[in-house]
Amino acid sequence: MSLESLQQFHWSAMTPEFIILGVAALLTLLDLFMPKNMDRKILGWIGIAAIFASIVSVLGMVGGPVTSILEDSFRLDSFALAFKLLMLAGAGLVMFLAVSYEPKDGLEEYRGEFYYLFLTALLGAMIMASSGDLITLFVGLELLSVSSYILAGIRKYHLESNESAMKYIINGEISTAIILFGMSYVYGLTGSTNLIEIANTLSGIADSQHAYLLTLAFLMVFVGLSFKLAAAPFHMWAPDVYQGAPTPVTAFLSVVSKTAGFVIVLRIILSIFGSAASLSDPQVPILAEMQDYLAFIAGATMIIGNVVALKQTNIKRMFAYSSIAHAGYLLVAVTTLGSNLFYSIWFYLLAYLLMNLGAFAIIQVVTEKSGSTKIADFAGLYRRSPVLAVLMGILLVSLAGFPGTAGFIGKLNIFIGAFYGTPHYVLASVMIATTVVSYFYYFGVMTQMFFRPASDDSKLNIPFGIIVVLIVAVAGSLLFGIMPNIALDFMQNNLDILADFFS
Amino acid sequence: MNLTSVLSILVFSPLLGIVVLAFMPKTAEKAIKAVGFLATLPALLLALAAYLHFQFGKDLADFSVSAKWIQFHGINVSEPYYSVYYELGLSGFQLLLVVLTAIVATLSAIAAAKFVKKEWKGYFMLFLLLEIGMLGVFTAENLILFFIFFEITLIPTFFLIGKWGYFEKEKAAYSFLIYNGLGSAILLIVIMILFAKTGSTNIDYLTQLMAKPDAPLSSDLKMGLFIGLLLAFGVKLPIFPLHSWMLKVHVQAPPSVVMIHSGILLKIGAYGLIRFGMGIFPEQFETLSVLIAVLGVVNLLYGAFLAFIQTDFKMVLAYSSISHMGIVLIGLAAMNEAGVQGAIFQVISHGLISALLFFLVGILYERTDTSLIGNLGGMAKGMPIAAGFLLAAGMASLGLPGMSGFVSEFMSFLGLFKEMPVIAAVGTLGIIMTAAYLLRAVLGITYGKAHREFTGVLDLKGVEFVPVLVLMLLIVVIGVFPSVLSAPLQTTLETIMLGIGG
Amino acid sequence: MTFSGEFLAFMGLALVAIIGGVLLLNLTKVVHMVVSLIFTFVAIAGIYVLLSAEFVAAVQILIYSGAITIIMLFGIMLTKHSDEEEPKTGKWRKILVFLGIVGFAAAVYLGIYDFNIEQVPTTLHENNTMQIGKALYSKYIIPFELTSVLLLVALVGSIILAKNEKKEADDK
Amino acid sequence: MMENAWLIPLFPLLSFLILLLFGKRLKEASAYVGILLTLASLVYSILVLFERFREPTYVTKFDWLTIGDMHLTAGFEVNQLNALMLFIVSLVSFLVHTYSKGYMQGDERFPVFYAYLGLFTFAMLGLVISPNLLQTYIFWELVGVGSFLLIGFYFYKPEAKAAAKKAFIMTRIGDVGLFIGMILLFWETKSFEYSDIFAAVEAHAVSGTMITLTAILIFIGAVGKSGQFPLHTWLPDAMEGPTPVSALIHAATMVAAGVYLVAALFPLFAASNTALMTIAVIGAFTAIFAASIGLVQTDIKRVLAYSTVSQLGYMMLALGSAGYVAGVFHLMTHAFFKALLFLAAGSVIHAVHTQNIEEMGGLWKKLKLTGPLFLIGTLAISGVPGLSGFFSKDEILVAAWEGGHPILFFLALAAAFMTAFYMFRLFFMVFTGEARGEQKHVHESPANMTYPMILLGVLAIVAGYVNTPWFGTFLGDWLLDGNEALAHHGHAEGSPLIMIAATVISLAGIFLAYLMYFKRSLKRNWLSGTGDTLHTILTNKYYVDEFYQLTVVALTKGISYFLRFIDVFLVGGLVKGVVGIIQGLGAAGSKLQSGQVQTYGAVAFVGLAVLVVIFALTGGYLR
Amino acid sequence: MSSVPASAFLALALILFCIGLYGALTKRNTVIVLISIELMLNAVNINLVTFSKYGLNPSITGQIFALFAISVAAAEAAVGLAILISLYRARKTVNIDEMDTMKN
Repeated sequence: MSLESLQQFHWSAMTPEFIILGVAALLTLLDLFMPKNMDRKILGWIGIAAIFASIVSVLGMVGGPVTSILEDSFRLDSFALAFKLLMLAGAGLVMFLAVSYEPKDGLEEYRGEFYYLFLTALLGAMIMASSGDLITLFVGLELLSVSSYILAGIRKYHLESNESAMKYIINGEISTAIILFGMSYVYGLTGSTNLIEIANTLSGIADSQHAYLLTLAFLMVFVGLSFKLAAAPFHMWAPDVYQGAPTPVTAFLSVVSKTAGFVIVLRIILSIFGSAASLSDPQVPILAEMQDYLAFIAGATMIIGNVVALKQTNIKRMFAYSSIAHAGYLLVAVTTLGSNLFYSIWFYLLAYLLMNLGAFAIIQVVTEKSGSTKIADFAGLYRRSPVLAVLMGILLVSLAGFPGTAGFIGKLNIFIGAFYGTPHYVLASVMIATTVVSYFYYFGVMTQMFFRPASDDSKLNIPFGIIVVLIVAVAGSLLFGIMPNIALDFMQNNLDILADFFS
Repeated sequence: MNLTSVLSILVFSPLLGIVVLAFMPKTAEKAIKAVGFLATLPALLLALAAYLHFQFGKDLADFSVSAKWIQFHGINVSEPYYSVYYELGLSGFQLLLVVLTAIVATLSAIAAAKFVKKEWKGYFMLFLLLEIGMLGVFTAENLILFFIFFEITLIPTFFLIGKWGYFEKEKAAYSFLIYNGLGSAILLIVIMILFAKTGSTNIDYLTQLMAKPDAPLSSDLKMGLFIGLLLAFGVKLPIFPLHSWMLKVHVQAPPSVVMIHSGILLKIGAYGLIRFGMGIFPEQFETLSVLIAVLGVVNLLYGAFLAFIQTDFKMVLAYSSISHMGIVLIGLAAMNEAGVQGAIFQVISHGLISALLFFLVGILYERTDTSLIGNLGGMAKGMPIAAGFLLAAGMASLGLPGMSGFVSEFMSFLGLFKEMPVIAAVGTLGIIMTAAYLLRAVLGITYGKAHREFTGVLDLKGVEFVPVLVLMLLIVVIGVFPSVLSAPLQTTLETIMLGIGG
Repeated sequence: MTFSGEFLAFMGLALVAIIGGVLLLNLTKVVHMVVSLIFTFVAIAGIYVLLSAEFVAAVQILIYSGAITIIMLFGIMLTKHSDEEEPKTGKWRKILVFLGIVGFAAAVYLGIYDFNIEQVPTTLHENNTMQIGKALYSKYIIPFELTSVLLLVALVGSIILAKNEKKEADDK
Repeated sequence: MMENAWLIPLFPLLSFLILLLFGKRLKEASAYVGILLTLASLVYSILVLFERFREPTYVTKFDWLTIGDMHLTAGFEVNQLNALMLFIVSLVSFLVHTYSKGYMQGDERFPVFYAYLGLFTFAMLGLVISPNLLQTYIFWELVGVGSFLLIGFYFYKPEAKAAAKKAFIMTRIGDVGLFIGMILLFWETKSFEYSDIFAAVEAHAVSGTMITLTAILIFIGAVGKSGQFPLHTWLPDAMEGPTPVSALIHAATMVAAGVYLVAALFPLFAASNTALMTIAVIGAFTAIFAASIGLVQTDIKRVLAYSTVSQLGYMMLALGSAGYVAGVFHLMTHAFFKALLFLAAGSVIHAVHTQNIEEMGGLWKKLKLTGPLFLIGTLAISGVPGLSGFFSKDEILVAAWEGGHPILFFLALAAAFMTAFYMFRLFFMVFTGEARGEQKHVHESPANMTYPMILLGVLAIVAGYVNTPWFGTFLGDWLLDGNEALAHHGHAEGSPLIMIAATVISLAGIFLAYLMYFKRSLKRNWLSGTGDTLHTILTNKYYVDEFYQLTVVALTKGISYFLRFIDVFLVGGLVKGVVGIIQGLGAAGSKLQSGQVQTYGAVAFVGLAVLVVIFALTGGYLR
Repeated sequence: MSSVPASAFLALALILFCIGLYGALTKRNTVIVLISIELMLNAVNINLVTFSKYGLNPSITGQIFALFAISVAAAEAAVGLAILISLYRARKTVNIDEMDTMKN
């Protein structure tokens, strides 16, 4: 294969990635050559600009044909586009948080790295979104992970930050090993790393031993990936890491890398194990056979997340558990495999992105001010800054899934999927019951904000970046709560995922 | 003329007040109260207009509005399935409830101006939001819309209780939240199953669909769904043993909120049971009617007996609410015109009576800082007019003829005696107990030796007369000319009876 | 199976690798552990050769036996010298993990103990490096480039995390 | 005339409303409002009565409430009974209104009193012209409220409060019986109209058992209102109310409502001998039972109260023994002389400010007018020949005899004897002998109190002559005219023996009282002797109240506390339990979160291992 | 053709994987934990390389995959060590069970 042959590919399909990559490199250099005392925030703004540019280019590709480069080692389909949009939007908002992040100690001289590591992490995520090849997926995953490890520990003189980084990387590497172990069997049974080839090969095989090994591989890959989703059983790192990492990083982990996790889960699970014949009955794909296991995992995730959150006194830990719980809700959609699977997951991730980032924006403001991350720091927020309190209220209500907010519509989608066709009453009931449990801790924060007297009545000053995030988040949560079809129709009309996912 | 926009305006008119309030300074007490009160008026006027519209023999269907709203993609079924419409409408039954809501809301606003001592701005904004929710619940024409409004009532109520209530307000607020949360959760499951199975949540559509023999739901599933509904609305009503939250709320919440809560929010349960339970699942209702009758009698007696030994007047009223909701169940279980109409009457009349009673309790508490029967007594000396109204309200509540309470009680029992005389006979024991506990409480407060020296003006004065007189008037009018209610109900009843096939 | 040289080689290498691993678990001095692991890594490289993956074997020697073990030793030096690993971690967890591993291993072993796909002759050993190079620079160009980014990130990250400006401040 | 009879109740209602709104301003003047308006309804009802003599029954009704295809109506009916009752009620009410002007003089809640009187009169008048059961029930309850309010008029007196509550609840117990009976009857006959019900009964459209059941249920209502055993205890306590109220409500009108109800529904009862028997037995028993208690009471009003109970028993006995006319007749005469007695008693109390007859005595000279009037009343009730009571009581005895219950007949005689005895005991102790309690400036009551008494006195004498064996049974004929349903329950020509027996009995009673309380030639405890257990039992009214306290009330309380236990521990505990479990799970979960990174990894891997093993065991080869 | 069956290699890989895992989850010294994880990755590589020769339609891909895995592992090892050092600076320990300032 010669240079010409390399040139014949539509590299333009990678424009968004190139933009991010280029700017990341640019930032590195700028950071290197800028005078030390100069404010690095400008780099952050450049990064934001880059993300916007990349969003624009992604939107430009919406509705286009499926482009594949180098036998799907890069693959641009509606699925990729849809989720890249989410990741870019999420990363963009996180960048706004990052720009206005002013921790007490530890981050003075690393602003530059702080910004472009976000970009590289985003790059990894985007690659994960649009690749049809195990190797590329793996590398993308690792790029995301390694960047996140460093980001988590970037407040190097802040013990909690270091510790969270340590815990993150150890668990992360173990999960990587497990995933790879599983993948290696997949490769071994198919002799290929290309998802579609794999699928084709597997649909041919009906050897019981292979089916058995594949199922084991499935379990390994899924459990390994559940690390990225922060889902049971690989969820326990989340609270510690969320608590220790700098708030923007926590936000990034809870939104972008969760999204990436679901992207890769869908890619691998659906395309490989959706077609491989299962042990019990060659007609039934492994995925269907594994549904009970998935249901179990999803249920456990929801219960653990919501129930343990009740006991939390630290706001970031509480949101860690809440994000575990939301992963559980999303897993319900994955488990039930309703025909509206992509709609429900995509929309829910969108809603979750908005409400969670908004919440983290407020958390960042409040915790920076108070210097600690106790829920009690929210006491009397309504006195100190009514607007902030009300906005937080709206976001919490959305997280709790009350009507009029995007969170509610997201849940509706999942429920329709769960009840349509073969209904999953138990799983749905667990979901709804745990949702009710979640009222307790979400409204616990409300109680602090509205009912309790303020510990210190000093007013909070809200940086520009936070304002932007809040406006987008709250407006989005309400808009998609009242007019969900703005999003749903966009997907319906432009991104026919089902059609070009398996081709 | 085109009236389709009327309902939307009616439901969302309080929004105007919210917006105005949002831009008002926290401290402008008078102005805030004024706005809060005025913002309830448009809804009231429109509701009354609608009632007249009906009384002049026009068709209520003129009001119904329907517009495409949400389309859930991904389920490969063609239009109009799996889409939710924005549909509001009025039947006679709904009309009455809307009027009731509007009236009580306005009066509660007056009461709030009287009783709320702090942060009027927040209070009235939440209060108006709550009113939107209630009006929406009664006008919504499909289940999801209903559910949305239903939940919208939850959050303001939580805050109204938790912030403006009495000593144990937060506990009350939480138990309110958790119980109603569970109830609405069950409701949501039921709704989503119906939606996923039938592709629509339009109530009338579902009603017709279920009536068909080839309904897409197995009878077991139907039964399951109906029991779900029973639980969901049983929490709201409340049905024993799902009632403990409501006691806390009645005792801890501020009077103006309790007026709304016991006057209207509890009625959502009854409304749901009648409209969805009976409307969509008539056969299941039929099957369980005996159970429901028993539940009703249990509620009736349980509430009555417990009210008989309460020391706090608020608790007496709380338990009496449970007891009176029992009558609603009794009426429904009869499943004949008399019973159902009686149940509906009870819904309306209890709304008025309890609102009146709780307003008076508020007055009493404000004047004397207690609602313990033991600490009161002989109030008829210090506040004769209030005491008189309290007595009258009590009489209305124990079903004195000539007041609304009697008509509903009478019809409910009339209905049940036809179907299950024995159970009904047991139930009549409740009539005696009601008299016993209400007289015990009311006389304990108003009659006997006065425990205190009365200084200054204790009795009703000024604006306080408005709610008292209006409510009393309505109670008597309904009691004397029940046809003001029964007329609008006939069509609703016919449809329900059609569903029951009785 | 026949007692071919290949077989003997495999046995030896596998034995070394496993012994190295076991020693890792049982030795007390950290340095010894790392050293014992070097044997394992080298043995694995040998296994690669048996599997006609010369290039991978070379990389294995370089990176693992070379780079990684060395930086690990550096790590030990930089942190706490001559650290004794006294087993103090929770008994119950060890047991749990052990049981888990046993179960896991058993289950997987069930899948692989008679794993055989009819073998087709391969040409992997014939200028193995060139094949790899071709593949890397054509088909796997994208992950290859990404890896470079990844390494860059790791580099920068390691630097900023490891290097210590406050030292002077601390000394004063 | 009759087509506007609905106006008659409205006058008092009007007075009620006026006084409610403007009472505070009118003060004493509000008396005139009440008096004038009741006078209006009195005049009107007299006119209606006379018109009814000439013209047939007038009925009219309109739809009140529509239930599906059922139309419940409201309206009014003027038949003989109703017309008569209208007259009696409005008359007594008017007189009491007048009387109260003097009696309630100076009470700060004077207007309220008149307002309540108006309310009651309205309800009572409404009750007696109701053409159907439902309407009857409605006014029936309203009457109860009126009585409740008036009993509790002195709200600050704990006894008054207790009495009012008791009256309401005990009557309500009866009312529930009526309620059930009414509804059952409705589903039997598909109507509340008396006419339809009677028609259905005539046509045997209703099964005999159902008739008996409903009849007895409805009779329970009557028992409650008319203070028949076992629901009689509230009536004596009701004497806590102002005396005019006792005269109006608890002597003349409301307590008679029970009798009226039975009379109005007589065709229904007549269709079931069991029902009739029950009524007769209850009536007779109540008559003797109450009379025996009356023998020993020392509170002037309570004596009268028990005599009322016993007289009502008489009326029930009459109706029960198919003596329709006798019942109604006695209802009328009793209304007059008992009202008279109460008003006189009121005037006595007004004079001496005590109700205890032990502290009275020798008032004959001081109360020149009240004394004789009281004597008239006493003679009348004792059945001394020539006065109204004599004729009506004779009718009843005849009916009891003819009705074929000899035991009941003799019970009635015994009751008559006791009545004569305790009434004269009362008379002698109050008016003869010398003053026992201190009696300062005792004076006769003002005119507006005496005139009503005089009028009633006259009626107490002459009212009997509308229906006598000697001068024609005008009332009876009129009542029965056109009511073939009742025709064969007309009054019977009793043998003169009964009349003589009655006379002798009552004279005997009077003579005994004369010996014991006037001549004192006979020890007061000659009968009970020294160990006067009988006396204690009687003074304690057979311990009925105590019995109720120990059984019914205690039971209710018990159930309540038991239910509270359930409410707190079971219902509440359930919730607490669930919440506790969830909280516990949370605690456990966060305990596991020990900060040990390897634990996290371990959990994850063990989770994987478990899944894998489960699969291997279930889905794998090992099957 | 080969006298050594594929399953033998796979078994070896499995054993090493388990040893690594056990070390990673039980050793106290963080360095050892990191290095144990490297061992796990090595085991994976053995699998990959084995399959690239004995797997279904064998190809070079397995070796490529292994190479990527190795390089990634190297990167992670470096980062891990860096984090360890910065953590050591603050905590003055390399014992992993003493890193529990955040819990519950």
